[in-house]
Order: sequence, then structure tokens, then C-alpha cells
Amino acid sequence: MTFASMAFGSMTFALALEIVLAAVVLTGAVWAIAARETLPAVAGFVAYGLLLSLVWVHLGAPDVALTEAAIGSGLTGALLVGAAARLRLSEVPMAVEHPGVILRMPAAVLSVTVAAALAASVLLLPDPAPTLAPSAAENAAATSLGNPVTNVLMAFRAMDTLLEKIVLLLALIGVWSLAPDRFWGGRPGPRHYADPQGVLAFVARVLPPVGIIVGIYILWTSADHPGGAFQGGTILAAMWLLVMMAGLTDAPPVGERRLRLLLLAGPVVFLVIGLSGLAFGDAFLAYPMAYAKPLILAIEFAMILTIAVTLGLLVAGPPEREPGS
Amino acid sequence: MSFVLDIVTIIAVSAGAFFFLAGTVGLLRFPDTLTRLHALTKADNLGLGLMVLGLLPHAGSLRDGIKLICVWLIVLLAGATVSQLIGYVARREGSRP
Amino acid sequence: MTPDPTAVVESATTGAFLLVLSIVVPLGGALLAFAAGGRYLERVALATLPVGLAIAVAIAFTRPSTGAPLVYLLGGWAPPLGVALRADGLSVVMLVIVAVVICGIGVFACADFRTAAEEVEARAPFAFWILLLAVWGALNTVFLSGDLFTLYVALELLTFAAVPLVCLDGRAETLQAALRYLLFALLGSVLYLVGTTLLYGVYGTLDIVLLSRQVRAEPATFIAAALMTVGLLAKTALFPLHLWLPPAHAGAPAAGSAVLSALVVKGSFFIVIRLWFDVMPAVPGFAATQLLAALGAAAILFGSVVALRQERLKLLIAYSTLAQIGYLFLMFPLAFAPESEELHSGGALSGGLLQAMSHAAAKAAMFMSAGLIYAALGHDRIRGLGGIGRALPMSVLAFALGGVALIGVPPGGAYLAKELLLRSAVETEQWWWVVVIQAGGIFTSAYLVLVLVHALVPADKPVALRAHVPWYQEAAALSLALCSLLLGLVHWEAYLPVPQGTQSSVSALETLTSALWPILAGGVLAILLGRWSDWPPRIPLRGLTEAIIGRVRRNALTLVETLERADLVLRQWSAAGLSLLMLAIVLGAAMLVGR
Amino acid sequence: MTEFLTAALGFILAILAVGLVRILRGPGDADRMMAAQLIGTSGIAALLLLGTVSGVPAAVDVALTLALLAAFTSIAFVKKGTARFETDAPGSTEAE
Amino acid sequence: MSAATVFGLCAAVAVGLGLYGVITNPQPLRKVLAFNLIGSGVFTFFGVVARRGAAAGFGGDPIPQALVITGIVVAFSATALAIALLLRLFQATGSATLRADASTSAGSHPSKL
Repeated sequence: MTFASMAFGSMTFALALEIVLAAVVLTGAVWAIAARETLPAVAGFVAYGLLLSLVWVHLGAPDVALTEAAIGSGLTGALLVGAAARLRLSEVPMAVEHPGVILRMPAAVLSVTVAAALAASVLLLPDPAPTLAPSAAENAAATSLGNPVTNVLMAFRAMDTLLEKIVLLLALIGVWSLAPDRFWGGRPGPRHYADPQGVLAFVARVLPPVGIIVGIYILWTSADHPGGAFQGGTILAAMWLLVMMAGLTDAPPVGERRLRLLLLAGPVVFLVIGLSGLAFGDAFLAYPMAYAKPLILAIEFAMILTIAVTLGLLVAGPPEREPGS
Repeated sequence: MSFVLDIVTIIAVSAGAFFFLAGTVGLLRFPDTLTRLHALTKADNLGLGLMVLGLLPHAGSLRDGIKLICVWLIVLLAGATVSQLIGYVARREGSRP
Repeated sequence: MTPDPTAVVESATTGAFLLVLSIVVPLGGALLAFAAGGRYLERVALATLPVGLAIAVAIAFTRPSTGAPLVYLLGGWAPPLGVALRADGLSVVMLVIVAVVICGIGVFACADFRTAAEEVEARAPFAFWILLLAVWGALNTVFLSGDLFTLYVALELLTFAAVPLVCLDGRAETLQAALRYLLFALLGSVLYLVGTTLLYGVYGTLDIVLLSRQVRAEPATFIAAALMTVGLLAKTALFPLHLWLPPAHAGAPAAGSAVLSALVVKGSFFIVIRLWFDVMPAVPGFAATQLLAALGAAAILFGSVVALRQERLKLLIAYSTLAQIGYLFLMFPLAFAPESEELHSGGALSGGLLQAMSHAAAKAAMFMSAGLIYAALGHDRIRGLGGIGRALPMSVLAFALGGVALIGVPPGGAYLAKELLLRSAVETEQWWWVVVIQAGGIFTSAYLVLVLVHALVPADKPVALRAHVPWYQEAAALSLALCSLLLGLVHWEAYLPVPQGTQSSVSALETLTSALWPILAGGVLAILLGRWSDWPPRIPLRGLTEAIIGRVRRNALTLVETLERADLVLRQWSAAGLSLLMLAIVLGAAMLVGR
Repeated sequence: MTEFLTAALGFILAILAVGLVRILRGPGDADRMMAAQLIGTSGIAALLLLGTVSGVPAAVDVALTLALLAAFTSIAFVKKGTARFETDAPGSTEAE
Repeated sequence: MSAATVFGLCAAVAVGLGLYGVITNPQPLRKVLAFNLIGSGVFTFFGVVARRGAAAGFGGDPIPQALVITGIVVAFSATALAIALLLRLFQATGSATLRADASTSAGSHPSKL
């Protein structure tokens, strides 16, 4: 076997693998759309998300793979499952509204056209592809962080990250604002109960310590390796929700002062550091070279707490109990 | 040395794959829910464990190795819990063929 | 920091830190209000309003007289790696008008969203004030951001702040309206994101200035432009993508409706302008601009006719917003310069933007006065408005002035806008848009006349007001209406590309006729198409005249009913979804073929 | 070696696909949950293999995250998915 | 045909599927799910763009990767808000339909705020 044919062999091998992976991913997607009942459709979506994180690893983006695994599949999955379970009763009457062929046909044709246009544009992408990677590498020294994605998120495009923090908080305020007036200031979601000696309570005692360590590790490592505050924060949020589901703790009342401050910690620290850049440094959101790394880590540590609490409460939903009950 | 490690990898990963296969076949073919559950846990516990074992020689550092083992332990713990819960569900649904 | 070779030679201009403040102050105010909670929350929010207004005004004065934009490099990083904030004339005027309208709404909302003394914290005020500030911060980001992805995040921020405003009072139908709004808006933003992705894939930057230098008219760009535009249209609720607008805008509490109708839809509209005029002026081509304006014309027809048929005042105003949004899109073909095949930032653009500004102020005033009428009467049925003109003269006056400003009566901003658009239409020899522009004014006066006639008719028995209306609420509505009516007096040359002499060429007589005839024509339309409790109305009609008018009305009503039914069908979710995709495909094809 | 691991990866993906089909067929909730469990485990195995094949050491971190979140999601699935309408009265899930 | 192309096509299919689902499925929850599918398709597309831009020793262009992370978080916020709204609607009316005629059209029985 010559070297060339070996290389070719392994290339087609890799290609075959990619095609298999893509096929399995799309199976999940098809099913998330086509399944008759909602709960299996959600399960399909969760599987799809899980497989997508494989795709991200394969595309050389482990940071995104972490995010997809944590948020895209995990937390979104939990959110959808909870909703599907509550809405099960409404599914039967909804079946009547299922559109007929007259509607499904054009919808299919149009969707296929748009997808085809996108596929064509994938094939039309220029070669060599334009990239900002060299520019990002060149300027990495300014923050002395080894992870280019963290550099982009926290330095080059810190504005997006700051805005997105506020988006998260705003979504939470939006969710809370849906509560009936009498529940304002109360606790979100129903109180969960479980057998304190049962297996759920057991796992809710054993898993969270591990999860907290992993979450903080994911944040800590993000300076130089894939990771970050979202990914870590999501793990913490999941652990918190697990403890809540097992009935070991209850969701905090939304009126609580400490909770409010915790929710603000991330964006406020970010904003204050950004503004001190405006006041004393070069620009808004600019970090002095010597302090860039500690400042960024400070922001990220404040953010992981805020993110964990915000995400947890987003899943928990609006207040559903009267304050003091 | 690396040859030996490669052999270990091949054997362990193959065995792991076999247990996954066994679990899946069980899931598809076994007659009732509880036996299917029994088959499934094989894939979880042994299949993944052997895979992790097989990949250990490829871990870049000690830290990566520890993380690999952690993955397995977490899956074990979660698997055991979820299987228990599924058991409750199965009993409530009544064992279906 | 070594500058990237492909970077714009562009550095921060002096005074540009104000741009940062104009975003940070409202958003920081929202965070602070959240931290303060309870009764302090309102105070924080109210204190933020004048500060934000001052910043907007300061930006207007800081802008260099050369007309060059104010530029701020966030974090000191130049695009394409970093993100720049830029304030050109368009951004500045939008910043100021939004600040003014937000302040007006803030004053108005003091009465409705107050935490009662005995409560620690109440839900509606908590949500409203934070959301108001967030809408403001998001809009300012939309006006200033020089990066397409930052615009996406800002757009989402805007949506998440706007949606809960719809259902603040928690009634079931408003919850449904909010959900429809959210889902459709999300569909729109995801389409916008597809286009953004594609642009990055082809050109390697998302910076507006850098993109504008690189963009070529090629298939990938057409696909990106079509998807982004349609996504934004879905968020702007341009016909036929308007399914969410009427229930959402009509169901929200008055201050919320004012925010949604006057401001929120302008955010995505502004990005369409950015995209078509700044990023890719040479890409859309003749056919696409005509298509956009044709949708606008359809929006005017449907929105106005359905507005005329509404039984409730707030729904009428919501449908009028639909028509006014259509009006905004008339500028696209008029700005198209056939010789260079490019969209030209000239009089037509100024006209469109002025219309957007006038609509912002006027529509806020109209929703606010409708809210006051609702609060006073306990309902807002148009046929039950009799006597309200006497009971709440200031509110009705605010409503009337807002409406008059929208018709395009001098010295209103809408009048100047209409002049600019008409002038461009004549210059580019597109007479058919002249017809549409005039029709827009006539329709507007039709539903204004309809409402005013009902409001000014004396009631059979004295109107018993259910609630006291504070003077400052009426004052807020009135001043916004006046603001819209006086916009035409501002000298816009410093900020907008207004051709010489537009603002001073009209004589008094011309002015009077140009103001009067749309109102008269509108009156006729209102008589023909409106819902009247006693037809024929109090006008004495005899014999042949009555027969003719009755016949015309019957025929017109058949047509109107067809339009109403079509509107109902188009507002079904699946129909709107299909239109969305269809529109994306047609728009892309128009760009590809129609050059 | 890479070829072998790639083949193993393909095999695991096939198993995962079978698990997907199992969820589709049901019929009971219990079977669906088991299949979800299998998907989670085999997904993690596939991820570890893929990390080794494509030389992305951070895949282990992804696997850790996935393991934790998969545990969380499947528990949520079992807890919420079983109650027809989650009343969450004392002992609704476990104590029976 | 590179890895990027395969997953690029995969992304296009996911977007198409999601669009179909959003339009045809009457249940709002399924629409939310379909929206997430479109979103993830777009993100994958962005990932493909990032992969093609691999240079300077990076496995991919870090800018689009960072944008995707931001996008995923925003999409999650959207999903959370939509689901909360949906559950509240269900709680208030006992059904979760988006049909315009299902609830009385836009507040014909308005109550005072």
C-alpha cells in the first residue's frame, strides 16, 4: 500500500464517518419534527443536541461543544421536558388543528427551497475562506489568555457578551413578569417532594459536589483551554435544579434581596470594569495590559454565579406560590 | 510498549463495543421491560467502562486520565439512579411484553 | 495593539464616549432599578430618563459639522476584530426622538405603574420600568452599533423587553398575543442570523463599513440579503407578516402600546435601512426595491381599510400602525438611482426617516390618549365615544393632533416627509408611488375623521367618568403630539440629506390646499366605509343622491369585506409562515433576476 | 490505530441510531427512557472516541459536562415525564 | 468534499426541517422546538464557516465560535421565555393554541388593568 492510497483510504474513512454522523444527527432532527407526541419529540431533540456536540468537537470547536452539551441539549432539554409534561393534557385537542396536505405541501416546498439555497451557499463559500484567526492570534498577547475564544468573548467582542448577560437577565424578568399578581415575591415552580431516603435524594446529595467541582474547573481552565463561565455556570445551574427536584431545597422567593444581588453580580462587575476602562484607561471595556487576565477572571467568576442562578431560575419559571407560603 | 498499549486499547474498546451491542440487542429483543432494563445497564456499566479503559493509554496527561475515569463514575451513578427510577415507572405501567 | 492591515483607518473621535453612555445609562439604569426594587425602582427609572435625554441631545451637538460619523472603538479594538459604535446623522436623529418619546411615555406611565404605598413591590411596575429602560438601551444599541452580530443581540434584547410589555396585565388574550409575537419575532431573528452567518462566511467581517467596501452582487449575498431583510420585516410587521401586531399592540396597557407601536418596530426597520443603504446599496436592485414598496402599498391598503372597520379604538390605532409601517417602505424605490443602480442616501431616505420619527411621536401620543379615554370610560368602543370630546378635551385634542400630524399637514414632520418622498418620486419618474403616497394620507385622515366624529358628537346622556385622568398624563400625550406636529420646522440639513429648499418652498395657500384635500377625501372615505350606528348619518340625503351613495357604499363594503377576510386568513400562523418563506424566496429571486 | 477507533466510533453511532429508533417505537414511557439512557451513554462513548480520533483533548471536558447534564436531563425526564400532569404531591414519583 | 461541507449541508437540512416544523405544527411547544432546531442549524453553519477559517494554529476561526456561544445563550433565553409564556397561557385558558379565533379576538372583553 502506497502512502498516497493510505492517505486516501483514511480520508474516505473519515468522510464516511462524517456522513454517518451527519445522518444520525439528522435522524434526531427529523424525528424531533415528525414525532406525533411531544415527549418523544423532545427526547429526539435532546439526542440531536448531544450528537451536535460531537459535531462541534469534530469541527474543532470544543468551546462550542461544551456550550451545546450544557445549554443546547441539557438545560433546553430539561426545560422542554418539563413543559411537555405539563402540556400533555392539551395535546389531544390540538391534534384537530393539524394542518392538511394543502398546507403541508407548500410548506414543504418552500422549506426545501430555502434549505437548498442555504446548501448552495455552503458550496459557494469562497476558497480560501476569509478568517480573522491570524488577527486574533496576533492580538492575543494583549490579554495573555491562551484560549482564543475567551479572548474574543471577553476582550475583542466584550460588548456582545455584556449585552447577552443583560439579555439573560431580561429574559428572567420577562418570565417573572408573567406571574399572577398575588404570587409576586413568592417562590417559582411547585415545591418538589421526594423520599429523603430514596434514590433521587441520594443522587442529589452525591452528584452536585462533583458537578460544582467540574463547573468551577470548566471556568478555571477557560483562560487557556476550552471552557468558560456559561458552560461552568450551566453545570452549576443543573446541579442546583437537581437538588430542587429532589426536594432537598426550595427555589428562593423572587423578592429576596440576596437573590437580586446575586443576579446582578455578573453584569454589574462587568459594567463597572468596563466603565473604569472608560474613565481611567483607553476605552470602555478595555483592560490595562498588565491586569487584563485577573480582571477577566474576576468578571468570569462573578458571572458564573449570576449565570448559574439566572439559568436555574429561568428553568424554574415564574413565581407560582404566594409569598410566605 | 506502545504496541502493548495499542493491543490493550484494541481489546478493551472491542469488548466495550460488544457490551454496547449486547445492551442494544437486549433492549430490542428482550420480552419485558424489566429484563430490558437489566440488559441496558450492561451497556452503561461495562461498555463505557471498557471504552474508558481502552482510551486511558491515549490520554495526554494524568489529569486527562482522571477525568476519563470521572466520566465513567458519573455515568455509573446517574445510570444506577435513572434505572431505579425507570424501574418504578415500569412497575407502574405494568410489565408490557 | 497592531492594527490589522484590512482594518478601517478609523479611530475614536472626540466626544464619542457619549455613544457608550447612551447605551450604558439606560441599561445600567435598568440594572440599578432591578437592584433597588420596590418603590425606589420607579425613582431610579424616572431619574434615568432626563440623563438619557441629555446624553442624546449632547450627541446631537457633539457630532462633527463635517457630517463625518462619531466613532467609538469598544475596548480599543478596531473592526474587523473588534466592534465599533458609529453615530451618523440617521443614528443621531433616531437617538433624540426615541429619548424624547421615552421620556414622554415615562411621564405618562407614572400614574399607571405606581407601587402602592402599602405594597413592598408590585409586579407590573417592577416589570414595566425595567423593560422600558431595556427597550431604550436596546434601541440605542441598534442605532449605534456598527456590527451586524451586535445588532442581532440588540434586536433580541429589544424583543425580550417588548414581549412582556404586551401581557403585563395577564389577560389570556394578551398572553396569546405575546406568544404569537415572540414566536414570530424569533423566527425573524433566526433568519436574520442566517444571513449574518453567510456574510461572515463570504467576506470575513460583520462590520458595516468594512462590509460595504467588500460586498459584491453575487448569489450568496442575495441569499443573505433576502433572508436578513425578510427576518427584519417579520419583526417590523410589514404586510403580510403582520399577524402578531394588532392583538399585541392593542392588548397591551396604554404605555406599553405606545412603546411597542411608536418605538419597538422602528428598531428592526432601522436595521433594514442600515442593511440596504449602508451595507449593500448596490445589491438589491430595481425589482427588489419595487417589491418592498409594493408590500408597503398593500400594508397601507389593508391596514387602513381594516382600521376603518374596527369597533375598538385601540385596535383601530394598531391597524393604523400597520398602514404607517407600510408607508415607511415607500422610500426604497424612490431612493433607487437607476443610473448607478444603487440606493442613494438622499431626499427619499430623509423622507422615510422623518416619517418614522413623526410616527413615533404621534403614535405614542395617540395610544396614550386612547389609554386615557379607555381609563375614563371603562371601554374604548368607537361607537360609544359620544361626549368624550367634552369630558376629556385635552386627550381628544392630543389624539386629533397626533392624527393630523400623521396625515401630513404642515408644519408636521410627516408633511415634510411626504414632500420629500413626492419630490423623489417626481425626480425618478415613478408616478405610481405618488398615488400611493397620497392615498396613504387620505386613508389616515379617513380613520381620524371617523374617530373624531364619534368623539365630538354630544352624548345623549352626560358621560360618567370612571376614573380621574391626571393632568400630566394628558400633558405628556399632548406634548408628544405637538412634537410630531412641529418636527417639520427643525432644520434637518445638519443631520439628514435634505435637498436644498425643500423646507421653505411652500406658500401659505398651497399649504392650506395640500392639507385640506386629503382630509376632505378622507372624510368621504370614512362616511362610505366606516361603521356607523345610524346609516345614513345625520347628513340629510334625498332621493337620487341617497340611492347613489347607498349603492357606492354597498359595493365598497363588499370589497372591504373581502379585504377583511383576506386579512383574517393572512393572520393565521401557517399562512404568515408561508408568506415569510415565499417572500424570502421572491426577494432573493428579485435581486438575482431583476437587475 | 486511528482507523480502528474510527470504526469503533462508527459502530457506536450505529448503536445510538438504534436507540433513537427505540424511542420512536415506544410504546411505554419506560422503554423510551431506557432508550434515552442508552443514547446518553453511547453518545458519551462516541465523544471520547472522537476526541481521541480527532486529537481534541478537550473532548473529555465535553464528555464530563455531557455526563453531568445527561444525568440531570434523564432524571428530569423520568421525574417530569412520568407524572401525567405534574402535581408533585408528596411522594408522587418515588414513594409509590 | 471536506468535513465542513458535509456538516454545512447537514445544517441546511436542519434549518429546512425546522422551518417546516415551525409552520406546520400547530402546537406552540413544537414550534419552540422547531425554532431551536433552526437555531442549531444556523449555529452549525457558523461552525462550518469557523472551521473553514482555520489558520494561525487554531482549529477554527475563533470569532464565529465565540459568536455561536453568544447565540446559543440568547436562543436559550428565548426558549425559556417562550415556554414560560406558553405554560402561563395554558394555565390561564386550559389550552395552548395560537389560533386567532380560539380566544376572543384581541381583548373584546377588556378588564381594567
